[in-house]
Amino acid sequence: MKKQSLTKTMNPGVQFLINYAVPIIFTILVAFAIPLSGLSNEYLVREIMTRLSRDSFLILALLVPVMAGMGMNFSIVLGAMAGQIGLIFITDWQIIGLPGVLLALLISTPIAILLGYIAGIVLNHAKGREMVTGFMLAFFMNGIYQLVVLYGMGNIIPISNSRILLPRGYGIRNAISLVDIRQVLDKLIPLKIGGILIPVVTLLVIAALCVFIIWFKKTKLGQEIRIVGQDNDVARISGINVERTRILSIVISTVLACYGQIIFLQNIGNMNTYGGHSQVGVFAIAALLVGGATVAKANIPNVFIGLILFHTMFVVSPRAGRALMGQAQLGEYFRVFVSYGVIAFSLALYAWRKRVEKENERKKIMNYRKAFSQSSNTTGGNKF
Amino acid sequence: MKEKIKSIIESIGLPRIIIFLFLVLLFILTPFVGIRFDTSINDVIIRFSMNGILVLSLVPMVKSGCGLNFGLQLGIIAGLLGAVISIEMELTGFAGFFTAIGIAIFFAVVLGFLYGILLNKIKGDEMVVATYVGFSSVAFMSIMWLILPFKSPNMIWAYGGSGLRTAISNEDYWIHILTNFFQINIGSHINFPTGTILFFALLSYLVWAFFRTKIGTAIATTGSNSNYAKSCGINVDKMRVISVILSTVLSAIGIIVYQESFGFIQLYMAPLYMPFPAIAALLLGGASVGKASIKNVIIGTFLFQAILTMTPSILNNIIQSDMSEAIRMIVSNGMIVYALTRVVKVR
Amino acid sequence: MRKRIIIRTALVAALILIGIFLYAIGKEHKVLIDNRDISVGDITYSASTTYVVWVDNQEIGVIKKGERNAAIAIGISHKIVVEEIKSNVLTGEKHEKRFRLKTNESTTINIPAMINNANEWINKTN
Amino acid sequence: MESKEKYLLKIEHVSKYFYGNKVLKDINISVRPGEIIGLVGENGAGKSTLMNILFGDPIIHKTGGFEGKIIFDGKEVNFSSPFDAIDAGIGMVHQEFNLIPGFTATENILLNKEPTKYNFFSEIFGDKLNVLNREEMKKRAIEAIKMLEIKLDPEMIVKEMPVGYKQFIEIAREINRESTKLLVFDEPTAVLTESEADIVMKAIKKLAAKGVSIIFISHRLQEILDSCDRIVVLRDGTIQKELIPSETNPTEVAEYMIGRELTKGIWKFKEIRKFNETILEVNNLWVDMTGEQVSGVSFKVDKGEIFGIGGLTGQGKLGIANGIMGLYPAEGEVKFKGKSIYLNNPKYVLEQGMAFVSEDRRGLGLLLDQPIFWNIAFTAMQIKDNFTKSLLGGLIKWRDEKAMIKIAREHVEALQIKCVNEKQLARELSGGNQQKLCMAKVFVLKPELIFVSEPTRGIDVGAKSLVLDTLRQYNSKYGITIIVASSELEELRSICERIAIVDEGRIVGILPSTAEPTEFGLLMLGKKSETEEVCINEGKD
Repeated sequence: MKKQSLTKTMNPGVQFLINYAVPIIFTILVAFAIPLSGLSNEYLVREIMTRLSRDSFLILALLVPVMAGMGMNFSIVLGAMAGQIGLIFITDWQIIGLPGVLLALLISTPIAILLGYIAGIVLNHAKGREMVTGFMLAFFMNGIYQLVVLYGMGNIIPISNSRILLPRGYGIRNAISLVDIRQVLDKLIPLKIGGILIPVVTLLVIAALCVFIIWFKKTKLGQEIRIVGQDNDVARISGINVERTRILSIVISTVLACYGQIIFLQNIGNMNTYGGHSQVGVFAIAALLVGGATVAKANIPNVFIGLILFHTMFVVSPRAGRALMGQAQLGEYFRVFVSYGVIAFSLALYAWRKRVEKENERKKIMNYRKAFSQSSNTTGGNKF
Repeated sequence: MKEKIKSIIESIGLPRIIIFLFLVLLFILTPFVGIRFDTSINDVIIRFSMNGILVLSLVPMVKSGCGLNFGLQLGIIAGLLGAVISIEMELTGFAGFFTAIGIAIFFAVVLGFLYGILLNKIKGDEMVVATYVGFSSVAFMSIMWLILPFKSPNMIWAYGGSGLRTAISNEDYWIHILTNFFQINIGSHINFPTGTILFFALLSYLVWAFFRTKIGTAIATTGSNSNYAKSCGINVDKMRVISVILSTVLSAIGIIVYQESFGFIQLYMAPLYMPFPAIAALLLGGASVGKASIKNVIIGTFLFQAILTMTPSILNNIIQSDMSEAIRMIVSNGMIVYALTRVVKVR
Repeated sequence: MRKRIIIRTALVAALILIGIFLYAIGKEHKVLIDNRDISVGDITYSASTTYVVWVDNQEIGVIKKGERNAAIAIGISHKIVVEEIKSNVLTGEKHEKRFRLKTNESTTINIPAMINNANEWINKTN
Repeated sequence: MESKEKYLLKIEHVSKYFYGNKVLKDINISVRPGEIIGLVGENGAGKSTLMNILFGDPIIHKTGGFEGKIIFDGKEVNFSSPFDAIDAGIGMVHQEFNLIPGFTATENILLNKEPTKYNFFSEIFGDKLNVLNREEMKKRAIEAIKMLEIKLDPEMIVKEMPVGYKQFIEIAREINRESTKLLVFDEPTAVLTESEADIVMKAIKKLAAKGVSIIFISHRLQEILDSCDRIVVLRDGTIQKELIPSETNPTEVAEYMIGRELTKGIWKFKEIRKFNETILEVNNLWVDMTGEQVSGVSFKVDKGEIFGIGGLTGQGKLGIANGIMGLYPAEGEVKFKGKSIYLNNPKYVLEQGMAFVSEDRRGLGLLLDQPIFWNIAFTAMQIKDNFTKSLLGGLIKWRDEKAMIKIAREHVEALQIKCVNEKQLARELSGGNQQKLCMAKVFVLKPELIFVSEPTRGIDVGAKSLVLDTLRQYNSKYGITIIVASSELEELRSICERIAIVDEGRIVGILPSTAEPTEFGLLMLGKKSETEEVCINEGKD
């Protein structure tokens, strides 16, 4: 009882601190780490600009499933796989430059749709534990991906380019050079401000995606996804096909992640065939959570705040680690720790708050009922 | 008839049947590809003895309704601390081994207690939070391995600098202390690790016995129907914490036994993905998110390790390429996905 | 509804066409450039000097007598320009040829034949 | 003469079987346009089945359809899903809110009926990619709100509204469609305060005045009498009577609802016992149990008494026991044997000597996948340390299965639980035997007071009387005080000394079980007993 009254009288300041605990901690962390790292502002800005153009698409891909109440979509890894398969094909065919990137987007779309559909069905069977299931599904599909790419390609799936095939004649090499499409999007319209390259077209594409997401929320489907996200039962009673809507939201997310991965890799310029995608989910989700999003609520500002904070930390922590402890390795571990830790912390905080809020809501209604009963007692109380 | 077959398949679970048939196929193929059957069996037994306790450690948490312990790494960390401290103390033989276990239990109780409290605060989301608590604690410990002031020359980098090595040999301390205990050699290819198996049997018996006590009974009831348990006056939260501590302690012991057999203490990111094969083995043995028994542990560990051992050698011989990594991923993670989509909400 | 089916079919068709189009315009072709003697029937065009070569306005480099160089050309239609160098000085004497390549073709171009407008200046292979 | 009149809805000779039981028998109801029909009946009288038939609920078709005809708007209809019924112009306002709390009033009123604006993407991806037409939505919401003649900001977030307004949104949602001709209200005022209920009732009358026909289901008799044109009373699947409010009175309605046969009385004790020691005193108890809220009840129970708690489903009679036993959050003062009891602590309450046979037998009462002896002995093992062997000086408490089986055998015999042996799984027993098992579990604890909720729900007739006999027997033999909560008044009257009737979370009256059934009926229908005070005083003596 006493504990409950404590939570009830929580003042707005404390409430704010709890709501934004993750971004606040991160801001402080970054504020300390930047001077420690001794990196120049210009360097930092350039790095952040690169990462902004590289990663924001992937993070934006997470928004729709959150809207649908399915939490953080750990299975965006599937989208990344689709994107990589597209890139493998264009590399094999030796399609280069902007047409190559566009063609990769085009071929990987149906693959992403298919994978998203499968993920949607699986997640529908695991209502209430979408996140852990999506996470395991990504691992599982990673095995399938390996089977297809490492054993199927060049065997069953025709791949002939010896530059990407393993010497044994089938299977794709561990690393593929994407030098022919490297930064074609970023440098399509060259613009430099103060020595920093601005990837104009990539940023435009990202802006277009933001506009799309805002627009999408206003469509009928967007509204249905929001309804499903708020309450499955009410949605069902009002005639919405809940399962289908949930699958659609995962499909959209997977396709966006697929594009995101292609944009990411064209910026990097080479591809780690078997490892490139596996961490995509973790980093995107960690960044989004750092931006103040929760499992149930995420918006575009969260994406960009999170991206900037998270990646600043990423850039500075090895240097800060070396300055602090004399070991760069420490910084490396630190950023792994932070990536995982921020997810653990945010998810736990949210789950805990959900319980507390439910309890508070219950108390509120109880008090309301009590208050009403008192007032009706004092005014006579008799109904008839 | 068709219905009956369908219901049998449903009750055993399609993936289990597929995996089992796959395994049978592997065994049938063994003689044809020129692999000695007895060496394969020996490998399976050795691996079984290495991993059995880690799989066993999952049981208490499943039984109490906390679900699959995706945060197994916490116990592993306790075990690593025990092993490393015991080596730092220069203890060898059984003394070293049991000191390691003793220290590990101490850390496991502390970590398990905190972990249990956390899991109580987030009921319903245990598995996803546990996964990332496990991951982040491994990363955190990696930092610790770098900065903790260990001195033993067997453990720190030879060329100076601080921090522990990524893999520390326990050869001079307590390697194979259980494995070689009353080891039985059948022919030249089967070396039965009597001590390890006995130790596993002992712990299994203790877990079984625990669930025959009053408190164990209460924990099992909490898991099968927490509302019922509450109505019987059981402190559900407390029972869950106890089960989490028990799981953590067992996994701490489990990793030390693993190292004893393996010969190396692997630090840093090595424990990162350790929960998944253990969980997959348990599920393969017939457990589900809400139900597990010692029988599941034994069958599951055996089947899972059999696949892990047989696949690479046999497939290598047949198709001249090592697909075992992909198959391992598909089998273990597929099993987990299957179990997660089968969850019937425990009341 | 009918309208919708038409629009959707058209869209799918358009996407496939765009795909083919992208394939065509993005496909890279290997272009080998020879500055060697070539005999066509009775006539022999002999390489006598050094050239600077551009393919699709991209400088490939200097090819001395008897040497071969390789270039990557993207897309379908291409242009090759060679300029004579004599005693390390660009003479300003340029020769230009256009050629088209199908998706899977690569090609060898012989400069002496090209300068002399012989039909055999280009040799396409799959 | 009637045939000349124009009816919107005619239900003709409708009957329905559920697994061989006839739950509706030859129902005839006709509704004119703009008419308000009140539907009254106890739980299980057939109200919801009738509405399910009208709405074409899939469960009706799955269980073999129904007999008879339904004519709506001049055409015979047999809807295959509620959505068809809605399309035809029948709407339903539910008791619980099907609203999205985080959405605005407008969004909720037009939930999944949002008007959209065309855009080209819909040609590719389907109509769902049309953008919502916010202005049109707002316009339609305002229209619907206007029709109810209430003041409501269409842009307000539902979460921030008073409860009563949420009900308006439910109603507005149903009437925003042009086609709505008939609206069914299922207990629309159940969760509302009186002033809020008044506004809802006014709105309903206005709708009727505009030509919408209304079927109004409520247990608040006064509301029905005040606003309906006709009242249909259902009991046991048949229409008892159609009444005109101006020509009837509450007593008559209650009589038809409860039935006259009960008047004969079925009191089975030889005499009304007198007690002189209070064992349980409850003051201003509040329990937060979903669907069974208790809002400040006070009562006293004497040692050795059998005390009944009756009332319609969902009014809170089950919440009292669940609250005291600590299964749902409770507040208030409970004194047991003169000593104040901590609430919200099941273990403590059990240790004090109270025990509970839950209404949720399969969920809370039993471990279905465990054997009988386990079920019987488990609670006692945990609470009283029975059936354990101490090893290592009490450090380890080993489960003593022999002792468990022994005690189980005793109780299986005493309660005549039909089973193969004590090791049979609880799941395999019949409903009646499961109930006995629940009781055995409680008796093993040797409690001084037991709560029994819905002791005969879902068990067959023969087993019913056995269960009740057992209760009575333990009461007289061991002097255990028993508090029974049941929806079946007849059952309560057969074993209890006194019966409290709960309505909307409060005790509206405590009557001796010898009182006239109509009096109980009136209490259930929200009419406060005039003899209430007297009764409570009687109890105190």
